[in-house]
Amino acid sequence: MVELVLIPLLKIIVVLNATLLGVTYMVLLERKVIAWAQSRLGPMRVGPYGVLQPVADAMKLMLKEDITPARADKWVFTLAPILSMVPALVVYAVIPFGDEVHLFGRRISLYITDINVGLLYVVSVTSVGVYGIILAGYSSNSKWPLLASLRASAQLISYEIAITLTLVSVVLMSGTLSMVGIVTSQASQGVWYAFIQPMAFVIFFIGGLAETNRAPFDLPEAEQELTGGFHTEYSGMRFALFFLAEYANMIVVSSVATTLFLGGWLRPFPNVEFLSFLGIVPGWCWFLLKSFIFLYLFIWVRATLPRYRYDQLMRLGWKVLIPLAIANLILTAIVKVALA
Amino acid sequence: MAEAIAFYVLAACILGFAVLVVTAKNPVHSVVFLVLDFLCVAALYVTLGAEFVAAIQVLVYAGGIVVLYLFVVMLVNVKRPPEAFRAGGRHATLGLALAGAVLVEAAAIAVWSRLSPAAPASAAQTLPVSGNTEQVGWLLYTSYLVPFEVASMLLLVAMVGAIVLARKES
Amino acid sequence: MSSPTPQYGPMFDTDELVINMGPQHPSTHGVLRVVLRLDGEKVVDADVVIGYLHRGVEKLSESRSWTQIVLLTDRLDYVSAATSNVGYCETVEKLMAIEVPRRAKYLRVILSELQRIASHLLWLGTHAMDTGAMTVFLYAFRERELILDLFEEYCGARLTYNSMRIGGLPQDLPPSWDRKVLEFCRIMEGKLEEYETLLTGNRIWLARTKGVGVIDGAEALALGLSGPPLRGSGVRRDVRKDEPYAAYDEMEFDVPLGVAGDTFDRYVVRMQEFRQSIRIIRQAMQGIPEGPILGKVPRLIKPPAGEVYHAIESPKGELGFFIVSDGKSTSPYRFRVRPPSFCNLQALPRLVKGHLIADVVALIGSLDVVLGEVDR
Amino acid sequence: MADVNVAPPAGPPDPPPPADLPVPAAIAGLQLAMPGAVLALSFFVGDWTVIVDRAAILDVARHLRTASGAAFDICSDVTATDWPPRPERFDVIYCLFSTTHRQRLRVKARVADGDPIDSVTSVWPAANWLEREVFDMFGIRFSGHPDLRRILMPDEWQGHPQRKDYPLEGPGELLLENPLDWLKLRQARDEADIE
Repeated sequence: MVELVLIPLLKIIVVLNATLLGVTYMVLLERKVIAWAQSRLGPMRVGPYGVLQPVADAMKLMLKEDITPARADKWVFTLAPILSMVPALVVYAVIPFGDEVHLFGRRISLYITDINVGLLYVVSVTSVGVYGIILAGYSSNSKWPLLASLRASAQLISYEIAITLTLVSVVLMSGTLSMVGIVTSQASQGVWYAFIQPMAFVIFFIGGLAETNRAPFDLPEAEQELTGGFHTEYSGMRFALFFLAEYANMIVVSSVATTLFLGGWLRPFPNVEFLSFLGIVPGWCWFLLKSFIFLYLFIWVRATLPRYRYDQLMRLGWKVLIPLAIANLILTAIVKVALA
Repeated sequence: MAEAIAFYVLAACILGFAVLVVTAKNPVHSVVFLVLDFLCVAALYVTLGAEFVAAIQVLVYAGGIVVLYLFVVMLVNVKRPPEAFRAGGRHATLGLALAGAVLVEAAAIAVWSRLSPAAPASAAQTLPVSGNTEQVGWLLYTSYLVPFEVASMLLLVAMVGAIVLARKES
Repeated sequence: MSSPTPQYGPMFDTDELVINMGPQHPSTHGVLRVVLRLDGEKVVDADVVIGYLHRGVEKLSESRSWTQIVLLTDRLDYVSAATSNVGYCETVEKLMAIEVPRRAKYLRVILSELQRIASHLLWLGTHAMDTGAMTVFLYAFRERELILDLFEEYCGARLTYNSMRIGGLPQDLPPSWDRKVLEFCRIMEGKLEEYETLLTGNRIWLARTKGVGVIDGAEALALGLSGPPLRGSGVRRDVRKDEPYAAYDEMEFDVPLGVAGDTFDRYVVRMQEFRQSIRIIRQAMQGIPEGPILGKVPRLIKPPAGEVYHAIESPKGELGFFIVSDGKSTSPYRFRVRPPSFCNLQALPRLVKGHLIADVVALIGSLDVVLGEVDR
Repeated sequence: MADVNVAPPAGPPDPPPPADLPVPAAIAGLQLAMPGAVLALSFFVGDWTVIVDRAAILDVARHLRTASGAAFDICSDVTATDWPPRPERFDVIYCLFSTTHRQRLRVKARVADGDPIDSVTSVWPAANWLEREVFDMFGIRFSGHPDLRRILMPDEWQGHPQRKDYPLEGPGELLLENPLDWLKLRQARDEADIE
């Protein structure tokens, strides 16, 4: 009973809470990092150096009036933020944060579950997240959100193709769809896939920016063009759900990229003997560190780059990333067959 | 026992959502119910041990095709007159006829599988690979290669056709 | 390919979407309202609706004394108050034939050029922000702050300076102000490199600005563009060169010109103008003569009857004042501002046609309008 | 503050140019090409002004735009002044600039209240909004203007604020006696439009 119910339940609780905490502090981190990039200080008022800012933000959002526009489709309007948030959280079920730890005399694996189609699960669950945005845009009964949701659906579907194609090249290397399996195969092959699949890695990163609506692909919520985009009409906790979903998705993309390309919980250069002293740092620390680097990149890019235009974004997706991803896939297949 | 409960609950959900898809007055609501329907179908696949098919079902249908449905429904702004919801008419007859045909087909399959019950299971067991994904892949690229290729050609032709139709005269 | 293509009817009824951009919109720089007719994201037609900030400055001036109007000109182009002050005071001086001391002329040049840099910094920041580059915005404001500090030290105000008097200036430079200005010029040159690193060579920036809102020189002239938007189309027109005022005839500077007349060229022209302004400030600082800062001005300002038009080159373009005096009262009979923002904004519907929504905000930014001046 | 005891002026002085001052080629060319159109010349603090016949304004504009000696390609400003005692109470003023000759010229035409004047938008598209503003502020109609609407004041505004007989404080109670009623009226009308 403990093995079957209690431990998974505990894991779910821990992961969900850690995620939500991580998401709120991700917001603070972004504000801080961007502020430093722009020679500002960022939030400084709530707590020392503003570390309690997320608490204040959460309180504010919860206490704010929750407004539903008069002619909105109320039913869908309420559903949309939930549809946006749930997939972002459900994905964490298959993310391997680490290998196994011994705790209270038990061997506990640092992932909620390891299913044999783990990667497909990630892709398919995140693909449902687009409904939140589309339905939010539609149900607000407002023109700017509608435009944003049209942009979003086209953008997310387009970049999903490129991302999925890069994932297939990784699967070709690992021979398994299981997230844990992909990490262990990187360990057994002695190399992170970022080094033997650099093209896929870059495409995945660019696609990841687009999938999470981050700059320079933040068109669905381009404040300067669409007055905030699909969540223009949302306020209070419902807006907060969209906001959290975006950051949760960023963490998902970072975690998946870490797992697939940066060896998950493995230490750097897992097959180099004289670096084995790095092994004293637990695996989950490496995982968090690598994900953090990714998240930092997300923020850095946002602070630096202007925004693409809609047609340029689609052109980049369809005429550059997808052909490159296909070429990379074919090349990977040929090399794999030739070596076998 | 648990499997049976899961099956009946999911089947009820599937049928319920299917009914809501056709009865919802707002086309966008219909599409939302369709998504939920597809998610339930995916869950049904999981209970059958076909995780790969379930994931593909969600990825392709719920995450891809229905998004496009929604896109179209939102764009063309269908406002059906109230008469459209009344029973009768040519469409209702056609619908009933199609439903009857599907029913007959399902019955035929049921009867046929009763007559030779072990055939499909043994096919899977004789495959040289194990694992859900591998088996699907193996079957697609060996026994069902020709239908698979024909289907992909058909999709390609449909795609080209759609582009030709949608392209504006320049 | 010669066979006639069959005519298909429309497969779906497509509607144009009419959407209101503004008057409350993050990228309309105030209270501009643009009614866009969209085909998808493409702009079919645009109608600019203005007047939300109309305060009747022209009517108001008819019941204010000549000296009080300097205050009102502060509130026209409120990010570039000093140039508006210069324009108004010079117009009245022309009307009254007042000789302005050379030192005052030099100071006017210095203040105008500092103001030009401040205004262009605001343009750069908001223009980049509109296209999503938020860091440039804060960098530009950081440097603008230095100029505001300089102005604060000079006249006590940071936005609405009231920094000119008819016949000269209200006060001489504060001690060591000139050193601070030169220090600012040195800092600014380095920062310009920083902005250009972030934008000029950036692929996304190029993609967003090149070929967007192209307008050739002849059409730009016909549409009444002036200032950097006109020079971006390659027309050599700068009031400072064509009809020199203050001490500009003694300054040596170039008029940067664009070639293609697109958003990128307008951007390049303004970036070059930063450098030219610094050049002018350095020359003026070096050559500034000693002497009085206020000419011989009667205690009661009461110009002779007549009409006068005088234009200066404000950061936005040709800022003209048309003033009619009846020679009897102590306030103008008619006070008319030729607002460059207003005339430049007129080209917006022409520029955005056929472009996407994202280009509309880029183009509003590229025209650099200030609604206080458009609506007056 | 305006001195209320002084009688309103009946018009601008328009001082004629001194006899020894040579007339610029552009103006001389205009006088030669269209002898009847130019009513008077004026020179004041270095600015040349041509006062032309209202009916001929479009031809004058076309000439000034195209003639090689004039080539006024920039229409800086179109504005007006109001001289209520005069029968032709408005002056419509065009401020022109030539980029080829680097010279300025003002053209003035007198218009009576209610009389239209030809729009010069066909010659200088820049005049479009400027003429709209003159219409908005003075109520001068420009015939042939493509889009003669109010521009700065609200569409439903009554009166023309820049006229001298328009009070500085606005029409006051006339329009805004009860702003809420007025808003409700407008809202009801807008909703009727949507239906």
